[in-house]
Amino acid sequence: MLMELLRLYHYWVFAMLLMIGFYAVVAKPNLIKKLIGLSLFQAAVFLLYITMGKVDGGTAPIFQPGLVNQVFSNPLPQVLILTAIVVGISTMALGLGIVVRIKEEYGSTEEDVIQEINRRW
Amino acid sequence: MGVLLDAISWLLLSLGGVFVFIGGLGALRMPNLYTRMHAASLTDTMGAVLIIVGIMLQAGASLAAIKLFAILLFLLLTSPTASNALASAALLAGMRPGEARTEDEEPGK
Amino acid sequence: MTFLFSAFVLTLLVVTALAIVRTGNLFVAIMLTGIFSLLMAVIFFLLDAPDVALTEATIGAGISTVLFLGALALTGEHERTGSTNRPLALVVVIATALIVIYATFDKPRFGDPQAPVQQHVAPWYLEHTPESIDIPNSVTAVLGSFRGYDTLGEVFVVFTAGIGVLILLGSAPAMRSGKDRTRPVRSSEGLRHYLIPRVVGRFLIPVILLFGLYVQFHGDYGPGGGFQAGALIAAAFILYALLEGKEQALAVLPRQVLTALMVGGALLYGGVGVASMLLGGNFLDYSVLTSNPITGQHIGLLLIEVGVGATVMGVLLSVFHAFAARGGHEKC
Amino acid sequence: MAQTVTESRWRARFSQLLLFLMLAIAWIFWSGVFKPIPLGLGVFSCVLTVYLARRMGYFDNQFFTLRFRPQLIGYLAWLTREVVLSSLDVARIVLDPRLPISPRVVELEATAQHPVDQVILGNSITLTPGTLTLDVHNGILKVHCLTEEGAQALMSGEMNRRVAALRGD
Repeated sequence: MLMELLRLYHYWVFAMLLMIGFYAVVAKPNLIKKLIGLSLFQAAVFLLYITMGKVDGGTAPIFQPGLVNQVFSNPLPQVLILTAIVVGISTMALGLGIVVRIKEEYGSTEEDVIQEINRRW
Repeated sequence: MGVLLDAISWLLLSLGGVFVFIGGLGALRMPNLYTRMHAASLTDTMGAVLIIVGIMLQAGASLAAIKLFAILLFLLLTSPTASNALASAALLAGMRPGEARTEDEEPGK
Repeated sequence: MTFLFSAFVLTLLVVTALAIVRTGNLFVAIMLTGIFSLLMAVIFFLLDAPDVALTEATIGAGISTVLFLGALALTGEHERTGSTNRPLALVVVIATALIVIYATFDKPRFGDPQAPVQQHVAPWYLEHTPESIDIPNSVTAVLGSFRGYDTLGEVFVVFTAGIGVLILLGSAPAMRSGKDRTRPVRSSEGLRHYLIPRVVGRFLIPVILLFGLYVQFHGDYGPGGGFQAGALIAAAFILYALLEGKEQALAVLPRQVLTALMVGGALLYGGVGVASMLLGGNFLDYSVLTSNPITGQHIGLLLIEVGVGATVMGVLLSVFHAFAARGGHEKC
Repeated sequence: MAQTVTESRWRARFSQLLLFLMLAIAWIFWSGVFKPIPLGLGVFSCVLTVYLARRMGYFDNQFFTLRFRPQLIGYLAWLTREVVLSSLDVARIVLDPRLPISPRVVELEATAQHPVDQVILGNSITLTPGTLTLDVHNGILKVHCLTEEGAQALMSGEMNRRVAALRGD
C-alpha cells in the first residue's frame, strides 16, 4: 500500500511544481518573476510527460548491439519534450525581449506600476 | 582477480562517499562563505576523484573508462576554476574574508 | 534503491522551486533556476531519457541562465516586496493542487507496461526503427524520420521566436545610439582582469566546440542530435564572448553569419523535404534520396540534424548578442 | 625581419597541427564508431574547430600556449600526495567538535613569470583543500587559508618553487 502511494510521488511532484509556477505567475507583480514561474510550470509538464513514458525494468530507447529482447521506455514523449525544451527557451527569450522593451518604455517591470501609468494616460 | 578489483572499487566508492559527506557537513558547520568553500572543496577533489576512479574500475578496460578519465580531467581543470571565480565574485561584491558573516547566518549559532 | 534516490531528488526539486518563488532577489532566483534545471536533468536521466537530460542540462542550466541574466542587466535586480491579492492566489493554487493530486489516483501505475501510453504508436516505432532506418537511437529515428513534420514545425517556431527577438531588440534605443558609436572599447571588456578563468576558458573552448560537433554527428548512435549540439556550440561562443568581450565574439562570427545560419538551417530542413518530393517520394520521406532506402534515411537524418543544429545555434547566439548589445555600457 | 615573420608563421602552423591531432585523438576516444561517414565527419569537425580557433586568435601569439613538459608528471604525483594529506587535515578539522579554524588571507608572489604557470599555481592552491585562491593579478596571488599552519606551509613556498621549476627550458 505504502509502496503504491510512493509510486505516485512523481505525479505529486508534478502537481506541486505546476502550482508553485502558477502561483508565481498570478501573485508576483514582477514580470521577470512571472516568466521564471512560467518556466517552472513548463518544467512540471516536461516531468509529467517523461514520467508517463517510463516502463518498469526498461532502459533508454537506444539499441545496444548484441542484446535482444530488451525492454525500452517509450521514445515518443522524449521526442516531444526534447523539442519542447528548445522551443521553450526560444519563446522565453521572446518574452524577455518584450519585458526589456516594456522596461524601456515604462521604466518599470512591476505590473501594478505599469497599469497605473496606463490608467493615467 | 575480479573479486579483488570489485572490492577495491567498492572501497574507493565508499571512501568517496565518506568524503562527500564530510564536505557537506563542513559546509553546514563553517561560519562564512570562504571557509565553507574550503569544506566544499573536499567534495570537489577527494570525493569526485575517488568515486570516478571507483566507477572506472567497474567499467574495466573499455571506451567507457577512457570517457570517465576524460571527465575526471575536465573536473580537475574546471572545479578549481569555478571555486576561484566564485571567490573573486564574493570579493568583488564586497564580502570581507575572515571577519564578516554571510547575511543568512545568525550570529552565535 | 533508484527509487529512493529519485524521491530524494524530486523533493529537492520542490524545495528549490519554493525557494525560487520566495526570494525577493531576482539574481538569486535565476541562479536557483540553474540548479533546478540540473536536478531536472538528473530526474530525466533516471527516467531513461538521456536525450532529454542532455538537452535540459545544456539549455536549462547553461543558455537560459545567461539569457535571463542578460535581461536582468537591463531591468534591475530587485523585486518590489509585497504582492497583489496573495491570499486569493494561495487559495486557488492550493485547491487546484489538491484536485490534481486527487486526479493522480486514477492514473495508471508508474512504469506500467500496459498503460495506454505504451500501447498506442510507441511499439510500432520501436519495432520499425531497426528494419526501416537501422540506427541504434530510436529517439533520433522518431524525431527525424517518423515524426519529421513535427520537428520541422518546431524548428520554424524556434526560427520565428529568434526573428521576433531581433525585431524587438534589433533597433538601437532611440537616444543612446549616437553616444554608443563614439564609445571607445574599454580594456575591462570581458574578464580580462581575471587570469584563471581566462586561461582555463581559452583551453576549454576548442574542446567544447569539438564536443558539440560530436554530439551533432552522433545523434544516430547515442544521446544527441541537432538540438543539443546547437545549444552546446552556442554555449562555447557565449563563453568566448564572456571571457574576451562581445566585440571579439562578433568579429569571429559576425551577425550576418548568424542570420545566415538561422535561415540556412531552416531552409536546409525544408529543402530536404522538397528534394524527396521531387525524387518521387512523400514530403520528408528520405528513402528515395538514394537507391538504397536505408542509406537514404541515414543521409536525410544527417542533413536535417545539421539544419536543426544550425538554426538552434544561430537563434541562440543572435538572441544573446541582441541582449548584450542593448546592455553592456550600463553595467559595472 | 622577414625571417622572423616566416618563422612565427611556421610555429603557428605547427600549433595548428598539434591542436588538430589532439582533437582527432579525443574524437576517436569519444566516438568509437569506425564507419566511413562518422570518420569523415570527424575529420571535418576537427578541421572546423581548428579553423574557428584560428579565427578566435589562438595562434596569433604564443601567450597562452600550453606545452606538455615531462616534469609535469612528477609535479602531478607530488600534487596528489599534497591533496590527499591536506584533505585528511581538513576532514579532521570538520569532524572536530571545536572546529579549530583560524582563517586568514595571505599574499604570495608567484616565482613563475608565465601566465599559464601562474594559473597552474593558482589552481593547484585551490585544488588543495584548506587553501583557496581569491585573485591572481600581476603575479600576486591572494590566498585564503583555513588555518594558520596552512598559511605558513604555503608561504614556505614549496609549491611556488615546484611550479616555477616546471618551465625548466
